[in-house]
Amino acid sequence: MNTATVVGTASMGAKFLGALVLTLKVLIYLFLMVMIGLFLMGIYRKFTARVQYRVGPPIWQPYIDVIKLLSKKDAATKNWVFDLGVIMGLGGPLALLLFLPLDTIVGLNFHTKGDLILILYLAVVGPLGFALAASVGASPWGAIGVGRALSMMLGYELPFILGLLAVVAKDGTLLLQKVSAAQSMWNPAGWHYFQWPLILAAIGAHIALQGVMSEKPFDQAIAPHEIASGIMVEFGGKYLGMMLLMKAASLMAELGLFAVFFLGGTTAWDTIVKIFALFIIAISFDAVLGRFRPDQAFTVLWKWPTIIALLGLLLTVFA
Amino acid sequence: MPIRELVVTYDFPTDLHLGPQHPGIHGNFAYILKVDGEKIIEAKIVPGYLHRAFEKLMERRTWINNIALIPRVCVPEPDVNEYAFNAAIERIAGWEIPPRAKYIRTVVLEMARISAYLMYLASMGGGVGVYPLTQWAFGDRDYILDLFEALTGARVYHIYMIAGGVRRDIPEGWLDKLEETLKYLEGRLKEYDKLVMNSAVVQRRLVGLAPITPEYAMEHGVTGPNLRATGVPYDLRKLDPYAAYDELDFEVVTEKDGDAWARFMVRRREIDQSIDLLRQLIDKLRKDDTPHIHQPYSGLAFKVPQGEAYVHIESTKGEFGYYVWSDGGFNPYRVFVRGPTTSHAGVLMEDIVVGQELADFSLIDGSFDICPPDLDK
Amino acid sequence: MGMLTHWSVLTVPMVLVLGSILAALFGLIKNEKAKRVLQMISTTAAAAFALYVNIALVAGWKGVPKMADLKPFTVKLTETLTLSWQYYWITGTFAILVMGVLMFVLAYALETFKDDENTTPFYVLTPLLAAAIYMTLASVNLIALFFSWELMSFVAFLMLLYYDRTKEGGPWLYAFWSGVGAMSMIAGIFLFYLASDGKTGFGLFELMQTVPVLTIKHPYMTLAAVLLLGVPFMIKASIPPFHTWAPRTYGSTHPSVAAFFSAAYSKVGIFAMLMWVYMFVGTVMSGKWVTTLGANFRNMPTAFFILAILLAFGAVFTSLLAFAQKDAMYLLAYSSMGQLMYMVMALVLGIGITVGYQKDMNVTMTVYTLGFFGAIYHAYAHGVFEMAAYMALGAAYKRSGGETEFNKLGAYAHRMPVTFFMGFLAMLSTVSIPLMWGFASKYLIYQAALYGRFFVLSAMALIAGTASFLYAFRYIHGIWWGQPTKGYDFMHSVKEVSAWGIIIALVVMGLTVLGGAIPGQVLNFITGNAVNQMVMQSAMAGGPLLIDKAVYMVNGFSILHFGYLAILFTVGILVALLVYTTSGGSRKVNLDDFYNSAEPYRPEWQVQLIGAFYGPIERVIEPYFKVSIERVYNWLGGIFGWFASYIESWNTGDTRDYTWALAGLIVLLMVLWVF
Amino acid sequence: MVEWLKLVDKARSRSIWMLMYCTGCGAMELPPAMTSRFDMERFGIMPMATPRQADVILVTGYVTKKTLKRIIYAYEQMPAPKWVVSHGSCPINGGVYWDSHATVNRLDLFLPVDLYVAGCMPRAEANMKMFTELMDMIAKGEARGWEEYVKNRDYYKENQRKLFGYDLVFTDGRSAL
Amino acid sequence: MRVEEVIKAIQDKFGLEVESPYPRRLRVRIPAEGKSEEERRQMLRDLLQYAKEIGFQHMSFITCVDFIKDGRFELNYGLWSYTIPTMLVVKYDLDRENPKHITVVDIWKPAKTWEQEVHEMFGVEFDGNPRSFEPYVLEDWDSIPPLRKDFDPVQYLKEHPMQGAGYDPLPYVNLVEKNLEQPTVEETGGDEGADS
Repeated sequence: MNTATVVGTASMGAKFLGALVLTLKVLIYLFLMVMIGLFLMGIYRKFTARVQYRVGPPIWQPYIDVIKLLSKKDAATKNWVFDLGVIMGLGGPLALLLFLPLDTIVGLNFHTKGDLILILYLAVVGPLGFALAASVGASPWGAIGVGRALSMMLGYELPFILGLLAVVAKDGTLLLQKVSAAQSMWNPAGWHYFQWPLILAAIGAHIALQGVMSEKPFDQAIAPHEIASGIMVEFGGKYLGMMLLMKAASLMAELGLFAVFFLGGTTAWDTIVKIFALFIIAISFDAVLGRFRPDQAFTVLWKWPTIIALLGLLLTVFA
Repeated sequence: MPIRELVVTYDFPTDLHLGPQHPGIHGNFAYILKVDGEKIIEAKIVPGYLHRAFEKLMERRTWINNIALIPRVCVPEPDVNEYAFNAAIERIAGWEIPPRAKYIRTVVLEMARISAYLMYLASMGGGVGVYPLTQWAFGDRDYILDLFEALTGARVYHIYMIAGGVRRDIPEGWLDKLEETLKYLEGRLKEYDKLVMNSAVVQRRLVGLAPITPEYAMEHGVTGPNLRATGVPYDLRKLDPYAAYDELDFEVVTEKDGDAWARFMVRRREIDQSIDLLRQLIDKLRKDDTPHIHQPYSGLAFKVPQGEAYVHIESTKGEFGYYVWSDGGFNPYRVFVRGPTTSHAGVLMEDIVVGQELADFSLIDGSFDICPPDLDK
Repeated sequence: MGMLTHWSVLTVPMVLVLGSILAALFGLIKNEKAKRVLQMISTTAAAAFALYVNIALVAGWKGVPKMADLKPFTVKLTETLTLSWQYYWITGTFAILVMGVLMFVLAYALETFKDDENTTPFYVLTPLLAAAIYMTLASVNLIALFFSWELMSFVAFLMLLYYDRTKEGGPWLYAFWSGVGAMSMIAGIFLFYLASDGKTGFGLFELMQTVPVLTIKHPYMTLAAVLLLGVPFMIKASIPPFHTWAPRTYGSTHPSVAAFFSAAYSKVGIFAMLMWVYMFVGTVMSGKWVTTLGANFRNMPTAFFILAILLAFGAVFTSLLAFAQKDAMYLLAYSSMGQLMYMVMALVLGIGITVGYQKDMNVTMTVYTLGFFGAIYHAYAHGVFEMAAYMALGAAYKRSGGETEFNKLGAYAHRMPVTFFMGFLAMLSTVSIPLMWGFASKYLIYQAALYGRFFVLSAMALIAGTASFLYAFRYIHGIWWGQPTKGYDFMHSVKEVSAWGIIIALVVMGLTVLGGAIPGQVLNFITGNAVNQMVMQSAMAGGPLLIDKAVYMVNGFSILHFGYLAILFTVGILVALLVYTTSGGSRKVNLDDFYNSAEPYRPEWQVQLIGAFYGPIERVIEPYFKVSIERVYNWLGGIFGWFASYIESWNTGDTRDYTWALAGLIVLLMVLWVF
Repeated sequence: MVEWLKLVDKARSRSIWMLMYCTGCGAMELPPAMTSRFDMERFGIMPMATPRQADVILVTGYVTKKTLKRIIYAYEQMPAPKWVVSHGSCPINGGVYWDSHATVNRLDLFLPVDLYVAGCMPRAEANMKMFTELMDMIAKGEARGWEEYVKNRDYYKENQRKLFGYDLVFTDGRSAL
Repeated sequence: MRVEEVIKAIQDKFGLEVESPYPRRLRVRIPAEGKSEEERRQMLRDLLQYAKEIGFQHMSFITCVDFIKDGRFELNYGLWSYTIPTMLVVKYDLDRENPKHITVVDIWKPAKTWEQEVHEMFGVEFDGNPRSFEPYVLEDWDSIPPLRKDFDPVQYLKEHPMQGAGYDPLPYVNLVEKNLEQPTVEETGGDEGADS
């Protein structure tokens, strides 16, 4: 609708300037989101350390880790397609972030274009990129890791989608902007999370969210004891750094999506606050729970969260 | 014509190396697995990464030198080696050690048992993913290492028992500190139970994992807590009492169905049993004041009369024994170290792992408490 | 270009037949290489001409007369029974796809045929099959449809018979099901003839008008006729419950044959289903059936809603089956079955909703044509990416010496990068990654489902999409990456595809991205004047606008301005590239230097993990696959044991017997006519 | 471009990732250093599962011939700025197993060792001191062991060939597809 | 079943004299003279089978001692019974030059790893147990089995300088000869030596 405003009818120079400002805004926005994501991971390590009776690293430890990893001299790669996979892996979530309402932080309005189907299929690009890289890495452990990550994806995708579709059923629209418009920003009563038929869908999706973010008890993909950190087996220096950045970006994206759909995240700041709240809840589960076996996790995910979310959906549609 | 619907077996095994450097392996040990996707078809052990040929080195050292060497055989529980070797020398030479030395040796053995079992809880916590259990267990284990340091001067390799008794008597106030630590540990163990007992994830992962029957266990040379987990009350401290165990009264801890959860619970309840034994020993030590050592020899080189003796005791891993041959010289003629992992890893693991999931391999390996150094020696 | 004036429907088939005759003649040349190249050139040229003509007709380019004034071709058997073929808009749309796939498959075939395989039958029969398909698409009355349908099945059966790679009875299963289809089509046509007591003709479009009238007169007979007529269409489009033949047939042939079959030949089933759904709508919405089958179940006739749910379940089940397969051909077979079910579900959604709203008469049901055009666009997407996946597999098949099992392939991409990228983009499109053709088409289908308020249905469709992600990775890891299962020395002998193959691969890759980058324009081009034709016919029938092109352009793709998507997607990739270039260096490492728990690699180990790494969830979902339709058929087959053995003995594998059967059917027809 | 910043050495020192490989008996004192009492993670030190992700490899105690081959293989799989720390006296002169036919008495003939830690099994406090010492060396840029291995690679390879009797080459050219 | 009954049972069945040097310890030796190699092996296997029937449930170990002076390997089979509870050690002598022997892995499963170890450390071949010929603990071993008395590790290190730290290890002092001058326990008369 408003593509015209960007590529205005003004002279060539103004148009070029507009494009430059836009790219700068986009770069700043992505940088900010990744920084907040890394900050979240810093809180995660501090939180789990304190649960485990120890001091734990400083909160800015992930920034140091990323700098160290990106400055490694000769990370091993098998084939240029390995690098392509990693670039695609990081590019996916970054592109996804542009469609979330978080981008009002720098005054962009791409999020008006984002709708649920695009978000769901853009979220797949990141894992697919790293899956390709792990496959090129040709280590059997890498293949098992990817196999588990994809099985888990099949596992948590069903309840998560059912939950989101319940919201789409209630608001009758796929556009994120309209969904957040249908909810109030700060008053919990206005959030979909606490409205009657939707609370079931929200609970189902919330359990699945634990799998989406691959926190325990559904973190089979990188289970160190069983498959030596699965997918990340062949990722050295800068490839591991880019994977950390991807983890940070997708953390913001997944939690942002959930916040928009169930907690009414409209502008950037309130969504970030809600993301923090969701993150604290998630890591408190992660700190104390164990890890299911892949088939147990799949059965658990396709049983209780799916039933609850389906109930929520059916009640919304028919009641 | 096979209906090509869901093909679950691929008859295309892959050679997977749970090799020396793998977070799922406890210690420097390796398995070569033939795997079909995540199902294990066949397993073979590859030992020898920690082989230092102890038995050859012991023949080249005098009796007293060996006592400095043998704690390094089994790292998680070094005192087991010291006791067995010294008991064998005393049995060949026919020396009778004073009761106080017996009590002190039993205290050291029971404390080593608690520290080894805490390490077991830590490794099981890591396998299931409950990392707080790992952190807490290792953290609390350090209190016992501090007690060892106060008693013997070293945290892990104590070199405290020598032929005829123990090197030093118990320092002042040590028994009170021991009592205090035991009370602290009991409080902490309740926290562990909250973390593990009613956690659905841990129950689902461990209950029913690799169950074994008593006949299967004895046929495959399974000893120690793994055997007691199958339901038979066989504990060498009761059947073949050594040190001061015949003077202590305790019940042999057993579980019923012999799966990973039963093995976990046997060890968890044996920590309580050790705490109770230590309390009895503290009372006995406070009343007894005989000398801490009977040393019928002078200097560091003494001869042991010609003869042979086999002493085996109940270590946390299983039956741990020393068979010592002496030809009357200053050096032992031949020493054979009987480690429990030789049967556990070589015979049991290769047989029980077939058909299990790869995700459970590290848990099964941990639940049997496989400790590679006493296989490689 | 004088001769262009007297164009007729038969021009394209004639050219194709000419191409195949040429290929047959070239078959006699002794020098194998020259023979193959000549055959390829002749048939590809014919296919290219056919493609050009169809595109020109649809787009209305100068060199070709208007679509309407193409002379129809009619054969008069008796005064009432005439076979007539005519070119109209739906023929053009599907013909472009079929001829396009034909051209690429024929051009790429040299890369997929091993040296010892005989290519002559392929080059002779494929153009014939394409010609038969063209005739089916152009047939305007049932008798013509039946004749070209049988011709098509017969040629396809011959191809399957000749290229039976795994000897698992694929062709015979296909023959059996084609026979069933033929018989039920005969019965359907016979009943129609009875219901309309011979007066009306059998034009497909006429039927759409006459069927409602017939239902009122003879409700049971017409319904039976339509259902019987539907059976062969469902078989061809491999819709449950008639889908069991497809995996074994596609899986046991040569990759190039399977490429043409699943990419183009199955689209005839989709065309037929499209026609059939119109007829079925006619019966369901009129006469006695309105209350039962036609009862409006959430703005959709109940019969269609049940069919849509059945198809959604079918899509999920086939996708779950696909990732558990041991053989790449079977994986692609199940994957294409899943995609076909998507299309028919979209078709049913599109048509169903249109009719549902027609009853309300208040809303011009233009907005819900998303499903209808989503189906057509997904047919194109599937045509392109399935062909690409099979071609890439074919190239690996030739270089691996005839292997298609995952256990025997691996690490071919190191030696064949361009072919890998063709397969990779095909898989990206299967998984419907944004900016791919698959995404644009599925985007339409999901909108149809979601705006039609079928939430459980779209949830199942999304799960089938996620399951497609699993088998896409298995295809990529099994064939192209991972460790070579035949050892490193063998891999040094593998060479990249020839220059000609690379050109085709690049073009095909361009196609998979073209459909996703500018979807609105491509869909408009393919179904260019579709709207006018549809509008014209429905206006005659007095109904409101059936389809309004502007609507799908506005609603379909406009919500998500695909230009935006392309820019933002590249911005994300560029930022990632920026991070990649500014960070530290990297060193190339050999293939046997991988993490093996610090155990140095030794050649006698087999370290390619391609067994059941989805094993855990396969074991979880296996119990739910106990009840399967195939087992029901086999059980039925067992019961008619004597009948089956009789057919077995009758099927001497000699083509002459089959022609006798055909002749017998035609005689039966003649008898009917007289009676 | 990132290389010359002083920040990088600081970052490398504050985020050392240790290869989770207990080669000898010294590994018994690493878990207390990792867990709640001594907690090395507050310095940013984390045990990592595979050599690709690790920066430092700890040779904890005696080195048998069989283990040394795997240590060298893991060392060569690690990305560039990597360091080797050897625990106890066994890797220096054989220690208590000086006369054993299975152990290798001197490690630095085969791998460039950056730091030695005293103690026949160094205590947990000694491990913490080792980590802080390693962090200072890296911050000041003194830990140059990996350049040593690159510069006179044939010296190390020659020693390894003499020890094992065959060339320790882990990947022959055949797999360079 | 009591210890005495076990001793009587073995004496009756096999005519072997069972001695009990320490509480809960029994020793029996398969006699070397008078019987052919085959008969002794059969007696050994029968004895191990019979022990399994009368209540010995656990094979604790199989080990070997190299008596180089009288040129024989002495194999010790350690069986433990939880029910009696006692340990029976069966001794079997082998000629040192060509130590060929039969396996007992079909009677006792744990014998697999013990025989593998004895084969690698002493060179005793157990025919019938293929796994015992595989390398167990040593890798690329190029000398005589290491636990034999005539193998000198320091000499081995001299031949492999790289392993022996690249320089001549401490001069080897044969402690046995050196100790001859040490005052024996009897002369020093007990305690006062303790603190010297």
